[in-house]
Amino acid sequence: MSHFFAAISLILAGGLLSLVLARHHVFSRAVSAILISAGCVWGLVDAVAKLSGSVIHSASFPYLNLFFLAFEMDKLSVFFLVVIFLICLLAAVYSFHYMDDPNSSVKTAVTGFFFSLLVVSMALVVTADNMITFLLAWEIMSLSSFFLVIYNYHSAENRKAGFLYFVFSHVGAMCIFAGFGIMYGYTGSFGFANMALIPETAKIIVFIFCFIGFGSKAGVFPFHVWLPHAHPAAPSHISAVMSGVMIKIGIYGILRIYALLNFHTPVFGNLVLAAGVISGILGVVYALGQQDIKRLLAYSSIENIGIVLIGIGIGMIGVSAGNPLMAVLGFSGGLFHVLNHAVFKSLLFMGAGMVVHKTGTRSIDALGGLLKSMKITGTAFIIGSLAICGLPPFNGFASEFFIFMGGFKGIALDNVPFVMSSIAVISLAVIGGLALACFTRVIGIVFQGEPRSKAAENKKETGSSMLFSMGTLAVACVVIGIFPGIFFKMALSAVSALNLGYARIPLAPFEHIAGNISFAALLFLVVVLVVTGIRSVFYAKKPLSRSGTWGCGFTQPTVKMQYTGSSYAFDIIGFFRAAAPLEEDHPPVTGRFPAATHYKSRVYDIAERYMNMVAVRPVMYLFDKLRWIQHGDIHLYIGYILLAIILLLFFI
Amino acid sequence: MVEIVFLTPFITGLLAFVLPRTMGRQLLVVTGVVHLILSLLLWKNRPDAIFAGYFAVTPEGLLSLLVISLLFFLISIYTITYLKLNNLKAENVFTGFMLLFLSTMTMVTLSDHIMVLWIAIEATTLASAPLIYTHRSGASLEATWKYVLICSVGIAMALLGSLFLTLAMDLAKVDVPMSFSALTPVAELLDPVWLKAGFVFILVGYGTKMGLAPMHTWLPDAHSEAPSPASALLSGVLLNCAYLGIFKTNKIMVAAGLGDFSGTILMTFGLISILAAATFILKQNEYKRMLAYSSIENMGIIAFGTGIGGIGVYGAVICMIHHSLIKSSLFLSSGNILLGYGHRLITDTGNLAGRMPKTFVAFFAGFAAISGFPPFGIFIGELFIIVGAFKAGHYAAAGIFIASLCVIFAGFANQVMKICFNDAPGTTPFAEKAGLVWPQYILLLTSLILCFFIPDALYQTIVDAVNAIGGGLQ
Amino acid sequence: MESILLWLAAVFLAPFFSAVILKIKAFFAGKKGPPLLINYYTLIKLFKKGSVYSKSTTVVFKMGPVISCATALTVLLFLPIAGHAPVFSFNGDVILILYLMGLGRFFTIAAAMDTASPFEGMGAAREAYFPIICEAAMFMILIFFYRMTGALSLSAYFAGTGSLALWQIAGAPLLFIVIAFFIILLTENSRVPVDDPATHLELTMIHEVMVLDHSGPDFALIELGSFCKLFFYAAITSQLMVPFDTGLPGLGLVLFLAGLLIVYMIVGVVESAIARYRMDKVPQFVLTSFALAFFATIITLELIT
Amino acid sequence: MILHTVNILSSLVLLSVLFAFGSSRIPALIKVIAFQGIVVSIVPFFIGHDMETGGMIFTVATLVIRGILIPLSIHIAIKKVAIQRDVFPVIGYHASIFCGLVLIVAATVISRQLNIPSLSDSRLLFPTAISLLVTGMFLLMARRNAIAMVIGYIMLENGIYLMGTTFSLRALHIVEFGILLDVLAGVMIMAVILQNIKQTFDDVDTTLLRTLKE
Repeated sequence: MSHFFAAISLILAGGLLSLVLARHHVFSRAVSAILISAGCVWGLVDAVAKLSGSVIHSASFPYLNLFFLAFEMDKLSVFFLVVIFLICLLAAVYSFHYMDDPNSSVKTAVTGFFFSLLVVSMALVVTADNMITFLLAWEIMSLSSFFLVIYNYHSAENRKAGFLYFVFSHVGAMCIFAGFGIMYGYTGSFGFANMALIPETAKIIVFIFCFIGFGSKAGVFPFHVWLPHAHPAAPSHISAVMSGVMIKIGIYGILRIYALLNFHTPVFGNLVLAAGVISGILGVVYALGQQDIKRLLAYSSIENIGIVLIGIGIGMIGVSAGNPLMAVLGFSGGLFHVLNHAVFKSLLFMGAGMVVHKTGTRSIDALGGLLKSMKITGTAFIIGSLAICGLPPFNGFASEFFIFMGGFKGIALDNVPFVMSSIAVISLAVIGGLALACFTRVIGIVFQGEPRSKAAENKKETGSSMLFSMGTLAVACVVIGIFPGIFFKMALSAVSALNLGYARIPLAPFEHIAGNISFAALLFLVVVLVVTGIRSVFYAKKPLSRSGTWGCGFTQPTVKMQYTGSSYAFDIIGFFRAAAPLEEDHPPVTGRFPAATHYKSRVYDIAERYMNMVAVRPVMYLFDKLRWIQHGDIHLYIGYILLAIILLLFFI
Repeated sequence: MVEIVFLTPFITGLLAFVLPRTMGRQLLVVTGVVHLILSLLLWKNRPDAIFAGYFAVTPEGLLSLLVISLLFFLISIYTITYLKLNNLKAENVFTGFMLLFLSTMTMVTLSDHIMVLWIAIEATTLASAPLIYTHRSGASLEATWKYVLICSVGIAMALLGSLFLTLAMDLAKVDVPMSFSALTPVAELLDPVWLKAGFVFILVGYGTKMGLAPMHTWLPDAHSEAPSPASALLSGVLLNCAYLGIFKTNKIMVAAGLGDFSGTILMTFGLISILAAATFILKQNEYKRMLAYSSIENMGIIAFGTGIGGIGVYGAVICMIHHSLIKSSLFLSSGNILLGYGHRLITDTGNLAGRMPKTFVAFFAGFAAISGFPPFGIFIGELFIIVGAFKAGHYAAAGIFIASLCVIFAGFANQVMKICFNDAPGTTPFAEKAGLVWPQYILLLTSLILCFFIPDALYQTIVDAVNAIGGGLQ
Repeated sequence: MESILLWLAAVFLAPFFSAVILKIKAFFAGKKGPPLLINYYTLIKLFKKGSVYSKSTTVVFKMGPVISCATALTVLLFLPIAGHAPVFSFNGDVILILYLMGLGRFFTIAAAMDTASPFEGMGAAREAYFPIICEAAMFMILIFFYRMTGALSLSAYFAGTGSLALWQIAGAPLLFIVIAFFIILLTENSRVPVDDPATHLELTMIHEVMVLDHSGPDFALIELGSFCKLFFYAAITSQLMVPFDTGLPGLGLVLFLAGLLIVYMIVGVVESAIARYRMDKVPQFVLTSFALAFFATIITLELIT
Repeated sequence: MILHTVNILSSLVLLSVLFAFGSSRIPALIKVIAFQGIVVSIVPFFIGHDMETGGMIFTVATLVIRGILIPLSIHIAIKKVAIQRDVFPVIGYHASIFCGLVLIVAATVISRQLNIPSLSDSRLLFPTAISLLVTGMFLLMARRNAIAMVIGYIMLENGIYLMGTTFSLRALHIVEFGILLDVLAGVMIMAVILQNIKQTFDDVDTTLLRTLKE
């Protein structure tokens, strides 16, 4: 594993140097970006190499005299390492031109440092091989990402975001502590080794605790409340990493625990699948309701985590129902979607970052027509949107296709598995449709039509490094979409590390499916080419004139008349009003010469509301009631002492 | 030659009263250095006491002694700058009592005789009372009054408890010197009923001093009113000294086979303290009080861990060491905040990150450390305590423990983020002198290093201390 | 080879069948109505013309027609016509087909949003909304078919004796499926009662309003695409309605065409009989198809297990 | 057993306890604690502790400190600050006296329960110690006057000392002396605080000392 450690130490060095050189703005940015990306490349190459190899690498260092910091790189870890290093590499490159505010050079340097720390800690989490190591890396990951969220602490909402994130990550960590504690209680050692030996009821409790803990990091509904606040608050390349990679570490945790417990009860599968379905649908519905482009993307991350969980849930159900093909399809589909989502979500966040960076606003309804002035960004963003809607021939479709195949395998079963997998299939379809609505909305409002405000008018896209990262990711979306085979193999090899008890997974059927996908994609491209050809034939030397849009008889159209994002989403939100209450505020127009009026609407997240009502308020109330005990009167203070003694004397 | 370690600061303390005002500052540092060297020597070659039977070198005592002298040394460095910046009327009284305080605490760590321990602990109360009253304000007077009275009454209970121990010896016709080291081997001979009674009284008595709820009531007042270096000492080491008394008594209990009894009581008090801390941290609007309550929380954690036994005790000791390091650094930073903003209320502060970056780093790092984030040691301690609780099968207790830790973290984080990031009311620049930040940095650095690497000698000492009460890692 | 011929035939006949609908409507309105070849005339006319593009539009606007037409053509490639094996087919092609149609929709919507016209935006919003429920229903039907056949390709359902086999296994629930599928047909192809292609008030349109700004060959491509799409759904419906697999190919083809004509006629009848629903009633209408498919599946559970 | 000196002394102390419950004036209370101090420090003479020189010296020292120095320091404190001499009872005097009676009975009963050797001939001693103790607690909790509270603390200490003398036969005088010094220092510090309280708040009513809370 020496390569691995060399890589992460290189990354860490980049972070530290950026702190040391904080005073020289450009220099420190350059150094940190170069070192970090170099480290990422190294790690990526190493990981890819290990992916093909069969030997499991491990290392361990003595820690606190009689414990060990143990690391192990099995296929699952390596798969996630590939994702981590790939995305972080591009994010680091992107950051060079993105963090170009010379007035906040120190803050930039600090961001660089914590970014490198985040990358390293994530890499360590996925390679950790005992509880101490895992929790150590996990907590450092939470802490460093917190500092990245709080980057721009001058705005109150970012502070709130940071606070929420801090609390949620700590509570989540505590749940994991509890889960591990129970395991320790049975095994009596911090090692992951003999975790499969604990009794089954304990296994279920442990899994539930860990699922809550990891789920709160992954943004599973209803533990996602922090996510839509925190991800927009961070700088965009950080949002890309957090949404693209960090939340996947939660998925990794769930998979790892599942593999370690090695207990194939249907409970796990149904639990995970249900969570996935809920997060998937509600995530995209809320995304549809957002005004802030980065919040929208954050919610859509929740949706995609839902899809991943649906895949994994199908896999677990497949295992418990003894249907290997279904199991492998589900797991590998989920893992494949982890990779794909990492690619297109970070692409989208980077695109959004460019938009925000240039226009200075995150409100969708203030933008418009950016595709004309930001060609590359717009194109990349459109490709990303197509991918995230799971449309062929892009990578999102590939992974969803595998999950569908797994789901349909489950439909051949009976009773609960049948019901669950039908739900999975239907909800996948619905999610797809909603995602389409959501992202046509983003594209249509932000990049097309006419600018809705001064902010959006002819803003040029600059920053070669930013464009490079986006371009690379966009190309990746297409390539993976057309040739999913090799990339899917990575996911498949990761599945082999889940010790599902299948001797070795045959490649043939999956290669066949992948082949079908690429065949269909190519076929479609051919047809498109043909049609384009026909079109160009018909347009050969024809007069093409340009004029205003047909206003349907209205002669003075203005940009204000364009359809807004809110109205675009209105009907669909209305359909889900039970889960996504929509609050409107518009004073009615009165009189013959009505005064100026306005319309405000916002969609509420029920989880957020209920968290307040169910968790926060009661606790506050309880502790408020308790506060009288410290009322400043010394007589009663002495009374407490006496009381304590008297009470204790009863137990003698 | 054990006694010299606490006699030195005693003499210099008396000296400080007669020396001119500002001489005391240098005296503090000098004594700190000497004390550090002496205790390191003590640690290296464990000598016998002249008054054997009264004093002895025990592993748990050594641990707290090392912590004390390291802390005192760093705090004394801080104090120089602190005293330069705000001139106290009776400065040499302050320095003098600081030194006496040091000597009494050292005496606690070295005393072996039950009654001597009591004397030493009571003496710490008396030596620290004037420190709390340094500012001569009505509030500080009230704090001092409560501190002295409540602690004296509490510690009187401890005296009663010690008497019960002697009674337990009488009834069992055990005739050994009344020292912990002599009693522990013959513990199972002692009369169990009076032994339990003694433990209960001693727990409540020293628990008052340690700040276990519901006897903690004096603690927030005293810590918030005392000048920051004094608060740092109070919270960093005084509480440990009181804990030492309970620890030693618990040793006897365990040896007498009453470990479950004492363990249960300790766990209960620990949980109550944590809950009490949660209650008041949640809406606390005074940062020094908030830190004080967090001390109560940590004392609760330590008591809880001690009660669990097994790996929990190891965790408790680790928590004790790191809590001392971190909490004292936090109190010193809070002193800087007070200097910078001139207000005790959190609502009057803000934007610490922008206005006092150096202090911000120390303060926030301290906060992260105290709430159990790596790479600081409390993380390991809490982890061991939690897993220990589950291992011992106290599921409900562990649940409450974890839940209340979450609540406390929420409240603490809320307040700290207000201090650090909220928009500041004013923008008076504040020059952070090196002397005001480096002690904190060193303290935190120590905690950070100890989180990853514990020297074998120190580790051995910890293990000796832990094994004495059936603790340990297997 | 012959399947390719059939495919070409389908592409070329699609406009004709759409004209049937117009005829029927005219008949019910007591008019003579346009000639049956009207659609060919329009297409040719459009292909001859040049185009006017809105200043607000970008390349996406030009891609819209191409992609939507291409998707329709690709989809037809997977469709077994008159019981013959389709040109291409693999396990899971149904999912591909549904998502290809999604792709087409994506670009139609994008092209509409590209024009910055409020009306087209309105249409786009509806176009994004209703198909969500359709897809749910489609997948419900798919689940049904999968329960029946254990395969995920149209050819498995409709090629050769496939559809007949379906009837033999589960006759009664299949009736539900036919109705459900017909409802989806109406919605997906924006026919009455979901949308009225013949209305003249942009506010009430869905599909027509989205293509307002297209002209010339672009518009022709769109039209062709929609004809093919309608043909696709109609073909499947007719397969379900006329599943008989006679040995001799000629007869089979005839039956198929007959079924096709019937479907188009029914569409025409529906258009003349029912008025367009209010927009907020449409979801319920579509949900009924989902419910039907759902019930069908539940019943089959009884039949099979 | 009958007319044993110790029992006489103890009963006297019990009387003083009752008096302490009832009295409303600080000086009276001071006299009470002075008396109790003297008594508790001479008790060892009569319960057969071996009286070698060390013991003698120690007893005398105790007598001086408990009987004279401690009350004196409080007395001086009051003189210095000329406090109006009321104890501000939280619980009324009659109720207090009743409490006292109940308490003494309870103490006697309890000490019957616990069989403690070396109390064979002086039955009253243990109850006395307990009641002293609890009276101290009572004063601490039921009197708002700061001085009364300090007096309560002293009474508590006396009680503990008495209890100690009753059953710790191997009293290491040096240790006991240390304890004594601690108590003395404590009381002196309290006296100083009392003066400061008087100067700062111009009163010793502890209801003024309730600003620090939560």
